[in-house]
Amino acid sequence: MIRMSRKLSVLFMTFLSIGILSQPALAESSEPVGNLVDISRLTQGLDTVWVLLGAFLVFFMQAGFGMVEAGFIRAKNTCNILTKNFLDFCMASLGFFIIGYALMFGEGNGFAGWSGWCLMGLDPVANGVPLYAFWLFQAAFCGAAATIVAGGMAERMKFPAYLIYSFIISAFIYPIVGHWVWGGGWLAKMNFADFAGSTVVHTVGGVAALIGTCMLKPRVGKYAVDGKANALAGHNIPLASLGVFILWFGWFGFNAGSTLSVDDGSLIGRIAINTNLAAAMGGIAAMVTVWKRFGKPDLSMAMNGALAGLVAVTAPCAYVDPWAAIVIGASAGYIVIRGVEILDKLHIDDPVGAFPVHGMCGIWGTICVGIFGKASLGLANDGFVYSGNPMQLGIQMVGVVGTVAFIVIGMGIVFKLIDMTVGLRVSREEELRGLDIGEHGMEAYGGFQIFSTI
Amino acid sequence: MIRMSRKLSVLFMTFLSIGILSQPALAESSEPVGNLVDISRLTQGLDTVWVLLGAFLVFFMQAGFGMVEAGFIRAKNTCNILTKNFLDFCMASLGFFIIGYALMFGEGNGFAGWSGWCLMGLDPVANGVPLYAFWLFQAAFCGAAATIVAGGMAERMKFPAYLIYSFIISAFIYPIVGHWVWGGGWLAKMNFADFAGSTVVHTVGGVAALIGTCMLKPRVGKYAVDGKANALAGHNIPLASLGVFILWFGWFGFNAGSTLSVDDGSLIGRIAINTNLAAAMGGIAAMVTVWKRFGKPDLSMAMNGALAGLVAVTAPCAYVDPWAAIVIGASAGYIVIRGVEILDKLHIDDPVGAFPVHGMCGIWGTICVGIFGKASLGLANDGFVYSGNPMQLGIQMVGVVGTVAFIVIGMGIVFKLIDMTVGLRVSREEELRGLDIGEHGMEAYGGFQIFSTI
Amino acid sequence: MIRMSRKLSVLFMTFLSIGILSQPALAESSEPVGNLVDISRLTQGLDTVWVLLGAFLVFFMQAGFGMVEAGFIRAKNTCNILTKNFLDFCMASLGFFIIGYALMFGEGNGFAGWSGWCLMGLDPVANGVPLYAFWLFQAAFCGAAATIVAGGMAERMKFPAYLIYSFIISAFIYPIVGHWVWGGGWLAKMNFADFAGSTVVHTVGGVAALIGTCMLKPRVGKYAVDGKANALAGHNIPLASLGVFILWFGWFGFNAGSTLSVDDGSLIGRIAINTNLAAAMGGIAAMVTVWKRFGKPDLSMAMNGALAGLVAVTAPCAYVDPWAAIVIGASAGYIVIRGVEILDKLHIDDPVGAFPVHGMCGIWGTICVGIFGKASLGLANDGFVYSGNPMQLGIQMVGVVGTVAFIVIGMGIVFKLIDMTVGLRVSREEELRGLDIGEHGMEAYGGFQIFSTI
Amino acid sequence: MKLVIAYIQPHKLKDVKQALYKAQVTKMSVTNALGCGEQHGYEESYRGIKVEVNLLKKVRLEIAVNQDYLERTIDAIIEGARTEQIGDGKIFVLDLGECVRIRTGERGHDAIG
Amino acid sequence: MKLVIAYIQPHKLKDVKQALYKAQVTKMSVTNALGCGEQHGYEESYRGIKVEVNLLKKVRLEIAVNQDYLERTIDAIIEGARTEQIGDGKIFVLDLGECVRIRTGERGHDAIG
Amino acid sequence: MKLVIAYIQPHKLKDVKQALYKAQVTKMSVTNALGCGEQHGYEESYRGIKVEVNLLKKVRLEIAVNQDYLERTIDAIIEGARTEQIGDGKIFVLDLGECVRIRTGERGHDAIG
Ligand SMILES: Nc1ncnc2c1ncn2[C@@H]1O[C@H](COP(=O)(O)OP(=O)(O)O)[C@@H](O)[C@H]1O
Ligand SMILES: Nc1ncnc2c1ncn2[C@@H]1O[C@H](COP(=O)(O)OP(=O)(O)O)[C@@H](O)[C@H]1O
Ligand SMILES: Nc1ncnc2c1ncn2[C@@H]1O[C@H](COP(=O)(O)OP(=O)(O)O)[C@@H](O)[C@H]1O
Repeated sequence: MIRMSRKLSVLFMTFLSIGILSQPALAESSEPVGNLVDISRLTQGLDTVWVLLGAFLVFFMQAGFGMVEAGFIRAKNTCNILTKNFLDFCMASLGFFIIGYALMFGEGNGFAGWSGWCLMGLDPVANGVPLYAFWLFQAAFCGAAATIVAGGMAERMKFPAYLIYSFIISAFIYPIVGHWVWGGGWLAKMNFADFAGSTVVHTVGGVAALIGTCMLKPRVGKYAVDGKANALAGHNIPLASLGVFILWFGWFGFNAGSTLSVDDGSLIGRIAINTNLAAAMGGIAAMVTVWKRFGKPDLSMAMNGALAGLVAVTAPCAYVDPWAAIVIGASAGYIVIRGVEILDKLHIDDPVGAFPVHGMCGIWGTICVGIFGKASLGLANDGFVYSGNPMQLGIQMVGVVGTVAFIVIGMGIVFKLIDMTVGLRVSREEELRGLDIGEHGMEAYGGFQIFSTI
Repeated sequence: MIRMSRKLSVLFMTFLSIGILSQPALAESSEPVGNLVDISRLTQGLDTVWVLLGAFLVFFMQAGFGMVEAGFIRAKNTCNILTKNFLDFCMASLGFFIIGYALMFGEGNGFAGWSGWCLMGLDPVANGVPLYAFWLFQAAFCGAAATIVAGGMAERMKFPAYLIYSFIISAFIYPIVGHWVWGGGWLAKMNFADFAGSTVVHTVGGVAALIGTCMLKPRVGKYAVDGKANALAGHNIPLASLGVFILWFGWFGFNAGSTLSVDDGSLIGRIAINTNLAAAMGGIAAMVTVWKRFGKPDLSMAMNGALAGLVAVTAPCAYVDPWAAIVIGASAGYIVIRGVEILDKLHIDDPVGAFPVHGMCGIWGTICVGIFGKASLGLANDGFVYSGNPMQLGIQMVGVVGTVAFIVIGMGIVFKLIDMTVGLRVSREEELRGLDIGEHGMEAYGGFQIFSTI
Repeated sequence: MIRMSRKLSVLFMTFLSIGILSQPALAESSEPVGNLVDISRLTQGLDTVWVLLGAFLVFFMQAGFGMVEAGFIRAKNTCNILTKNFLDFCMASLGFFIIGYALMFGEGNGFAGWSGWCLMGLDPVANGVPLYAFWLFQAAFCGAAATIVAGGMAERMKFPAYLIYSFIISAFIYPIVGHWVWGGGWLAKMNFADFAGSTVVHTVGGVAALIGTCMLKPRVGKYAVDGKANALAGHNIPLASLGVFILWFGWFGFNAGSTLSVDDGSLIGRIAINTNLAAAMGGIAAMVTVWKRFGKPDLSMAMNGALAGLVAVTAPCAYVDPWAAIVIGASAGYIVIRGVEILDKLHIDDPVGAFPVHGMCGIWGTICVGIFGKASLGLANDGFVYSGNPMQLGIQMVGVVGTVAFIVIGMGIVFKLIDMTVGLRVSREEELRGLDIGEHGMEAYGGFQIFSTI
Repeated sequence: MKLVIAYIQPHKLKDVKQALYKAQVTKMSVTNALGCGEQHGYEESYRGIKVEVNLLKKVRLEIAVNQDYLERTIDAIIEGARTEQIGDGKIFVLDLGECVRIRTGERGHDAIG
Repeated sequence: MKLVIAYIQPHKLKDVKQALYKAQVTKMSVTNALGCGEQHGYEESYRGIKVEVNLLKKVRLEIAVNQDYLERTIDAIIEGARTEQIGDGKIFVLDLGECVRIRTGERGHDAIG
Repeated sequence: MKLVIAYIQPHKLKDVKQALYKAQVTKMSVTNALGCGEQHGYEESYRGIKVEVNLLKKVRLEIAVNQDYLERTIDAIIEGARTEQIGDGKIFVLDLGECVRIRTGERGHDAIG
């Protein structure tokens, strides 16, 4: 600012000195120039503040993920999951800086970008905000996608394996899908719409978690010989509940920040209300469902419901009206409960419900764009309920199928390779004693008396 | 935005090229118009960012309330209070969307509004910001008022009863008082001033909590047969302390966000410093008081003191000078300690001090407007210390009396009806075993060895 | 900023008044004036929002410090550290309001300011933002410096002694150093650069912690008679991990907010990415180091590493490129591990690593400005790697030496006096039973079964 | 000398302690225990999975007494803990061969009290 | 009457309980314990300091039985807890002088079950 | 065979363990306990209400030994735990009827060590 207005005044002086009385036009015109410049600078400044606020909030979601995942598992594996959650963000920051950003937003083909390694040689302004601010916002997203997997593979995955995985997903896998949708890739070209990442972030993370948890096999003691499922209850529900609030809080930045610009505020206002209504309805619907099906209002499930609603509304948040957000959230709340049940029936052991929440509801949310989206809100085609035309719906389906296929194959190979090299799963003894001691040589709650009977 | 200003500059270039010297007037005039529009859009954009930031922070206070309430009660009822705290916000979002907003801000009479159900048929801009952003900010306030009650009625209130209560207060009770003060109701018309809600949010919540806890009767074992009070100590002070910090953090949004506009920042700056000073002094005063009266600096009381200071400064934060905020905060810190003592003498069992903090200090803060407020800061009349004129003080009293009376009667009836239908209180057996198991069939700290001897 | 553009418009008026030509000019001219004013108000508004956002985030760091310190010590001293952490912020608010601000930013000499007690008689606008907003931002910094010490002296320092200390440091010690660097003092005059406080906040806090912990002597049982160090393990790693995330989150406000203005966003964007990269690299480097040296990836150390990276990048964040931030963060991550080891060798018992993190890395970060800083980014001289000229490096050294000397002497005297009067350390019995019971007569985890064998 | 071990309902500890004080039994040790007996447990459900909980929270008392204090100790425990409902608990009595007060090294009867 | 005290590996509690049920021993008390025996411990390191941990997590069972139930109780515990690896645990048997059911005041054999 | 039960001050556990190792007593079980004895408690106050706490934190040791190890075990505990201040604790000795090593099924003397 200073520099600018100094330039301005200089300019102004000079033009004063060179006798103004002759050509006033110049004088006045110079003014508007000043204003215009001021205004565009101001606008970019405001947008940057908005994007950075979003980035900070999305970063903070990392804490939310950590607390939810830690709270929902057993005390003896708490340090392990927290270390994973903490380091995958560090890894993501590094990987997305060196390689990821270039693959996602660099000049390239429909499959991947191929320029801007380490952000070098890029225009200092991206999408109307400073490149560095834009990067931070995107990097925080990348971290979120990476950490989702930690929950699904919790309580039995080797720490070194996780480190490798987290670098690969944030440097390669996530950015490629991101390029398809947000980097001008093939999905973007066919008008696939995922406003804030139901597909790019959550489906990617959720499906990766599913693949991983399938390859890891269930935790010791999770399913009895007779096939009956045992509950391996979480050890710290208050922590998990705090985590859910942090996630919800951060999600406002996740969705509303994705506008990348404030404009007159009407769009970010719409996104914020949709985000909130979907989360609230997800929580209510999940509680009602679990209450009816299992006789008790289980908090852990109600919280999963709110997250499900948030995940589902992430893609459509900018394209739908509040009533639609309510429907989307409520349906997601129902889906997640059934999803948890189904996984248990299939003996797929997903300790925190990473796939039902992020995978299933990520897909559902992406599809909802095709159902409830409105062209008047910037979508390519009106959604099914408005147009009766399955056009957009079809496009969304393609996007979902493409992404799921890519992740299943890509992450399948990655996990397989890790398993064959460093190995994915800890020994039975270590698992029984807890990964905190085995992997990190420390305990989460020193001095506390804790039964480790299950 | 970028697009916009690009358009602009293009336009500008052209207009420069087509020799301006010919018809300057036209050219220039068109310019300023463009700027004006830009500026008003920018201003609304900035205000929206501010209001949304406030809304996010106020939403996050929900987590603060949850952690404080959970930390101050016994481990065996933790899931229960967290579920209540979690779901009342969901309920509030729903109730305030469908009914509450219409009653609070709709066109109507001095008692209640009566238009805009489900936000339908409303001007997309409210108070200079997008309607949806404004709604979210208000909905978060509504949730806060609802959740205050959970603490006062903790450890013995039935969960279904709480769900019903929370919908009613957020859909009907709170919005009506809100209409009186902020929706152009009778109190607004008589210049009653409650800048950010000492009355609308905290007195409403605190008094409702008092009514509820009186009707519930004390917890089993709280008062011995000989009338001596027993301490049923909180189970997780670190959690409570975190909660207090989250509340303080969120309160900046609660108070400063209530300006709904940024302008040149001087007002929001004033509110922020007042909020902080009152909280700090509340904490210090409470600690000193409890130290002198009971011989030890009790953290739980010092934290209550900070909250008391925040509650008290909520109404006057925009109308007073920093020195007044210090006085208000300190006095509130003293009041809350004595309040807790008095309730115990009266055998009113308020586990977390919901009434002393939100009720007593909410009332005190509302009155302080009439004492320390300044007309030069936008108040209708100078406060007593400046004018020696009890005018504003009287108005504030009227507002307090009206609100308290309405809540006592309204919530009294609501709780009575709930008690007669689903019932307010759990069975003695369930209370002894803990509501977590009774109501939710789960434990907060699976595996931890916890004495439940009291 | 404000001053500048005000000058501009004034100048503009005058030149208008001295009648340019005549008629049309008047008409148009009124427009630009209006806009200019609008724009400058808007700019100040946006800057205020940014500074307040920063202030809120830095305030929230207080919670982060509390959780980290509490999580890394034993359960029996948890309430004590939390009370210290809670009250030192209250004390800081008070002390920095009455005295501190005047010493730091008042008109005065090179050593200290001497005007504006209780903020009285000051220009309502400071550095282009409202004084009150600016104060809150600075007060939050002051609180951070004060609370760092609590961790280093944890588990054995008397509570009353801590209260006195915290008032003194925030009212006198911190503001004086602050004046040197940010208040136009002697260091500022010689172009010493500490953008966001590696020296002013962290070196001050860290060195004070070192002095304090040296004078307090180690905790009972920390070093065996044979000189072997015992591990007194932290009691709640999840809490500490949450605290680290909160600190990281708040640090974005700490560093980026220190611009005090948004301008076109490019500077705050740069600061944000540097902050994030340094933290991430600090975490990775620390984990690798501890893994190699002790065989296990210790989460508590990895988290210390991230904090170390953040501390180190605080001074240079605005003057360096991302690659430098990576180097700075990584080196800090290594330094902190070795620092913890060295202190243990010297039998200096710093329970949470306050000195290695804030002291050592604060100094390192300050020096890095002289190594990696760029004149093109506003630094007085190019850093060593660019210019091969040790000029700036030398200046930074002087600043470090001056500050360390002042703190060692100043705080040495303060602690000595406190020790001679109220006494610094609790009795052996109290320490064994825990300060929660001894100092506060309460327990942090009522009902929980906790071994207090160490 | 006898060693009395009693399992009681947690919320009864207060009453039992008072009853014991009245009977001049002022020394005891308490530990946190889980017990299953006649009292049937309850069902929890976590994330849709039913859990049959039959280990219920109990408190374990251990009291060393001289022969002549045995009966009054038992009576006091019963007085304090009885609600006549399933789950009240049990008392076990063992012979105590020796008792030593660490502080003084005293042994036997004098060491107990 | 006998009082059986057993220390087992925590994760074996489930199996031991089932084995006991099969042997119609349905009443027991469980506490959380730490034990050190032949099983060597493990090393922790906290902030760069090595910690030798030799007190390992165990579960303590206390079961009062009539003479005729003793052997089957011991057998059941062994059946449930044995893995033939160091750390499996120990069983201790004490003479139980008296047993009282608080609820009814019953004593002796009838009170045990 | 004897079963030695000792209540000591928590912070003395380390010393007691060392003393026991010196006496070649390497096997023991430890539980967390609360105790009230001669040592008077302290007062807490929570939200303005005074609380008289007389159940103090203690650590409970349980050690099965053969007759010939009894005295040295007692001496070792005393050596490690004694501070000659009220609250040092107590040692109780019971006759141990039988001892079984779950891993091998060994019984009696051999099973103890
Ligand atoms: N035979 C036993 N061995 C060990 N503990 C027992 C035994 N019987 C009862 N208990 C303890 O006493 C508690 C109460 O026993 P329970 O049979 O439920 O009481 P009641 O017989 O009064 O109904 C149990 O939870 C258990 O902890
Ligand atoms: N002599 C003893 N006194 C008390 N507890 C013992 C004794 N011997 C073993 N224990 C308990 O049994 C547990 C298992 O003992 P250990 O010797 O490791 O098993 P094993 O003999 O099958 O290898 C120990 O951790 C301890 O809790
Ligand atoms: N008669 C008893 N029965 C059970 N436990 C006892 C008995 N006497 C003492 N203890 C245990 O020993 C601990 C220390 O007893 P105390 O009398 O305070 O020690 P001292 O006799 O050395 O002063 C008590 O806290 C309690 O746990």
